[in-house]
Amino acid sequence: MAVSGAAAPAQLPDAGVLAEVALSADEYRLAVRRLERAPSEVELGVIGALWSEHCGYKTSKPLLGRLPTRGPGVLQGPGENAGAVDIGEGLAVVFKIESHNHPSAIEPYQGAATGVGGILRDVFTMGARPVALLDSLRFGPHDEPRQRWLCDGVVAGIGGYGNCIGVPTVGGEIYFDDSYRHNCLVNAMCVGVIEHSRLTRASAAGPGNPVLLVGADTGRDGIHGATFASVELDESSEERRPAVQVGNPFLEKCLMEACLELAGDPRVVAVQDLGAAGLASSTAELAHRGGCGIEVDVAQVSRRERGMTAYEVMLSESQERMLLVVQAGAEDAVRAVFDRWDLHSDIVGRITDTARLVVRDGDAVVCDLPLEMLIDEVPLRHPASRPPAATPALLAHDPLAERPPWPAGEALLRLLGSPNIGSRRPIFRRYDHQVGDDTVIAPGADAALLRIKETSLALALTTDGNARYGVLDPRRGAAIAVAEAARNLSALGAEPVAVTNCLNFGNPEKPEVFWQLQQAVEGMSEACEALGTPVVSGNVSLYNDTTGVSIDPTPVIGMVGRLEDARRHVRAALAAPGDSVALVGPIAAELGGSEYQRLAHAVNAGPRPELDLGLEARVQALVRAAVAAGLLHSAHDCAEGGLAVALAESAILGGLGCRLELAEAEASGPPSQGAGILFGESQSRFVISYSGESALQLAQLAQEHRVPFRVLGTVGGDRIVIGQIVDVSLADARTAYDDALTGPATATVGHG
Amino acid sequence: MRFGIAVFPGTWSDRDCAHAVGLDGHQAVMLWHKDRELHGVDCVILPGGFSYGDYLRCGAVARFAPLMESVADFARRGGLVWGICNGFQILCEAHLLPGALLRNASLQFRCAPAWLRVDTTESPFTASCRVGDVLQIPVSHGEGRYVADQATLDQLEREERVLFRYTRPDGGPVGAASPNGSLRDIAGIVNHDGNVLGMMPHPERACEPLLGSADGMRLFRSVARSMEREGTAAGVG
Amino acid sequence: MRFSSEVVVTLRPSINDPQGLVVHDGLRQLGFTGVRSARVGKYIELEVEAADEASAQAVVTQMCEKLLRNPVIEDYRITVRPLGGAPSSGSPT
Amino acid sequence: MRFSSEVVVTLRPSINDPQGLVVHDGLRQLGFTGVRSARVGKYIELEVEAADEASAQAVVTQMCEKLLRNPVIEDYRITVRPLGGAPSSGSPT
Ligand SMILES: Nc1ncnc2c1ncn2[C@@H]1O[C@H](COP(=O)(O)OP(=O)(O)O)[C@@H](O)[C@H]1O
Ligand SMILES: [Mg+2]
Repeated sequence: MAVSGAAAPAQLPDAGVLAEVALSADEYRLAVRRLERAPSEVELGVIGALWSEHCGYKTSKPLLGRLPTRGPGVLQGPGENAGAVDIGEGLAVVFKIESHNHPSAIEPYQGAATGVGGILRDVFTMGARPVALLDSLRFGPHDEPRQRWLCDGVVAGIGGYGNCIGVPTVGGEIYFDDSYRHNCLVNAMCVGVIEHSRLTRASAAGPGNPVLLVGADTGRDGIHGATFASVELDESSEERRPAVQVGNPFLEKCLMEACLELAGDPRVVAVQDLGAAGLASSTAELAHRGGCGIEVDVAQVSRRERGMTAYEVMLSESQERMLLVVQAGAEDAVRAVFDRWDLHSDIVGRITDTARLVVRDGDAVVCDLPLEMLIDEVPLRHPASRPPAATPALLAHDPLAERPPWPAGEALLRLLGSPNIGSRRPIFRRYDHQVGDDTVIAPGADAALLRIKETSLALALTTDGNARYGVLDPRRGAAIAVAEAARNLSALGAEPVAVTNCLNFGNPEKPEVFWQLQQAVEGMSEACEALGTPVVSGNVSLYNDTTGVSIDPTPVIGMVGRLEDARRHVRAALAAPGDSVALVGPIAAELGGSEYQRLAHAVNAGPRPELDLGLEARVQALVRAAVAAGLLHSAHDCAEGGLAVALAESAILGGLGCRLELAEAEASGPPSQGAGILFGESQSRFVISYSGESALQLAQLAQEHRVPFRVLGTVGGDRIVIGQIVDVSLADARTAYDDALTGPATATVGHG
Repeated sequence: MRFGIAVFPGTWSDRDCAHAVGLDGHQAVMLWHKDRELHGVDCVILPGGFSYGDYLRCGAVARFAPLMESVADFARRGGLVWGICNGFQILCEAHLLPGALLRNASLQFRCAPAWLRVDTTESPFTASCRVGDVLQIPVSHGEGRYVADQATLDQLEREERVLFRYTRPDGGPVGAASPNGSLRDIAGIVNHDGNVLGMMPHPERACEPLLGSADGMRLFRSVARSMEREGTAAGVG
Repeated sequence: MRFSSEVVVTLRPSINDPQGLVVHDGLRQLGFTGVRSARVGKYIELEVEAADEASAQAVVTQMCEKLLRNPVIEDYRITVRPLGGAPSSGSPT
Repeated sequence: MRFSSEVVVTLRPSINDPQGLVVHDGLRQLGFTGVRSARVGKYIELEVEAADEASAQAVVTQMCEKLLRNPVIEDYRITVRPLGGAPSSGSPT
């Protein structure tokens, strides 16, 4: 077939053209060799998009193969729009996490909002009704007005989309750190539920079947968003930025309801959302998954703007659009469903048996490419790998040798008031976290808990990923992220089931960054294997760099857990005066990578916390068993701020004080020994409370699980007292905690 | 009894309301915005959500839906109409209730527990409550600041048409803890005839102890009981 | 004929305008100490087909009365001009 | 001197305007079939103290650049007039 607009094969397009589609000269030559001709303009755009890091995973694909993706309950692993896992009663949970870092850095509200819109589509594309959203955020230092402005815009955007569409935002996390000053991270996770029989795949079939494009008209939004996310930001990014995508959650709500009406309908062969690289990637992936070909006519695509070229229509990232393959003859019936929701639909093409992507613009063929080339033959990159030169010096640092600047009580209050620890209420109260009428445990606890109506089941949900450990050891850091996520689920009594992940890293062409990426995937894999939680979906966001500086390696873990009986859960809050308080897990003094170290010494150095995955699994099993047996009144895992902060949080949440003994914190040792015991972030630990009657049984359970178990003291009073070294009033602790994110210097500065 | 639940494009608490209604074995009948048929329901709920995206003004477009003509008619004939959140906004836009709901004073969306003091029980919506009861029912809205002119506010109070006010958990004045800055802490009002209620908080989210509160159930029970007492709204639906 | 119309919808002066207050404070914080007050409203740009300017003006007025403003809290102002031409103003409220 | 300034902030033409779409559809459903397009923006009314009209215009322009409009997606237009006087227009973007 003659493709119009093709250049002469011999010459290389000028550098500007290649840069626009983010192809290297070698990659361009490879394409020419493969096609035995020069690609047309449209073809070049399509190749650039599909061979981009964002769509083609050209750097990360070889690494992702390492992830454990199989397990007894896994119905759908990576490769589809989202992963799916069996949760019993004929139901599946469908979930995925995705980044919208680059767009959010440029326009925080719309960037975050469209990130939420995109991840919702990934879930309802599979036929599942979204039941929850979570958001994992990273910004620069909280006391800088620009960072607060960004954060405020991102939070408003997430709420703006989620609240409007009516899916509750039930969890997430937020950290402030220098590392993200020029590259904020905005990761959104969506969780849906569906009957197995209605699970829809994005795999085309049936040559001759029509292809329907449904939803918003196509505009010049975000053209080259995919390639944009695959290069570093620099000063000129403001200029090169694609027309910012503005989300329309109202339209997506209608689209979602219409798609859910059609879920499981045999007349619908396949459904694929339009995300990065718009029609180009969605048509190619849809057809290729089913081993088919596809032919589309851009002239049939409804447009928002006049004068759009075929190139622009194929690469537009206009939001709220869906592609459906429908059984021939059923077009009208399927379109009637969309009509009822006042959604526009166009028949834009049909499935073929050619294994090619053919794009017409009316009569002219403007693109004719083999799908294999676009998807299976993505030229992979194998960058050099090398640990950062600074690492040995960092690890040699002895955090316990530093002199603590504050007495322990004051340190505790400062930690509670840290923007990385204090109450997240100022954020989550801006999210509807209840719509759907399933939220048993709202944000503010270790994990969210959602009951599933008409069953006894509940889902526990969390996202986690502390990058500070990863700076010291990316492998261990990623493993800790998995362990901590699982710990948060176990804290409620839920059984961790499966994982989604977002790998947020710098420019992988730097050997140090690629090494971090390799290590992190390795660590994540080890932990997922040890804890029995396969990875069923994920996303990779590389090139989080500005002017050559990379973010800290930030793998974010989204985890889903299952609770057999929704009523059998515990919360983090201390529950009754007179209860005993105990620590499950080891006592150690590990300050490397801790929040205490950041606040007290403004460094991140020394050995990262140890992680014994076997112990981790046993500790969590013990807590789940204790919850199931009804032995606990509260459970809370120890995370940032260590044991003392975990105790204080349980006290604040419960409105009850406690009086505890912790001899190790008072014993003599290196200068920061006490701080290390109180605030060190040793892994595999929970603070629990329970009534006297359960004491014996608990101690026995701990022994059976071969887990250290240590009674610390009792609940009661209005102070938090730890031996002779901590004595703070509950009121002071609460004030510090509550005001951590609202303190002075509220940023009204900025645009919008 | 049968509760009709309006579904506009952008409505989302329709499903939650249907679930709440079903807890006591009542029937939920979904009413599509393009239809005019009310299917003989006893009470129409206009549920929460962002009808038409709440673009321009909340409820501004929804009030013109064909269904709303039937609902207005139903209300005029004495039928029970219960606007929750977006439903309250729609009722104000449709002038079935006085006043308007503006952006929260904080300019931020608020999803949080709220406490409502019941100010009158001379209403089918609160018949099973006692005056002064404090109900824990959550709010979830960005535009819930109730405003009306002085004369209207005075009239509402005089005619005991303020059903709910935001308070503290102990029933004391809410002050700066108001979720939205409503004038006179108004959370819910009825029309002159008492058969049309608009309230910003979400009773359908407070119908099961597992979800944190069952106080909202008392409103559904009030409606059911008063309907039983009066016989079904045969002459109305 | 094609007309372009601009509608400005503002909160009645008696209605508290927290958004305006935030803009006011924000501007002052940025050092714009000369700002005395700020109020925020809506701006709607319409393209309408009408026989002449007077009927364009009339139809946009009706749009405002029916949908674009809420009479309980808002006022409005309309400008209409033939596409490519000069504005003509009117303030019916 | 006291000036009254009106700022209109609109979405760039290529930016998607969901609000405008709903207003458009809403108007058509109400029978205003002559409406061809609708776009929604913001309107900000300011009172500023300035030495003369030119400096009032300059300072409001700065306010737009620094706070009132989002340069990534919005354009703006300014009108300034002495309080009680006649308008003077300028479109710096
Ligand atoms: N870090 C990862 N771990 C596991 N699976 C991943 C990861 N990154 C991407 N994937 C999988 O690769 C596929 C393509 O991802 P993506 O391009 O983000 O999908 P979409 O275009 O639907 O948003 C998905 O099935 C996704 O789950
Ligand atoms: Mg997808």
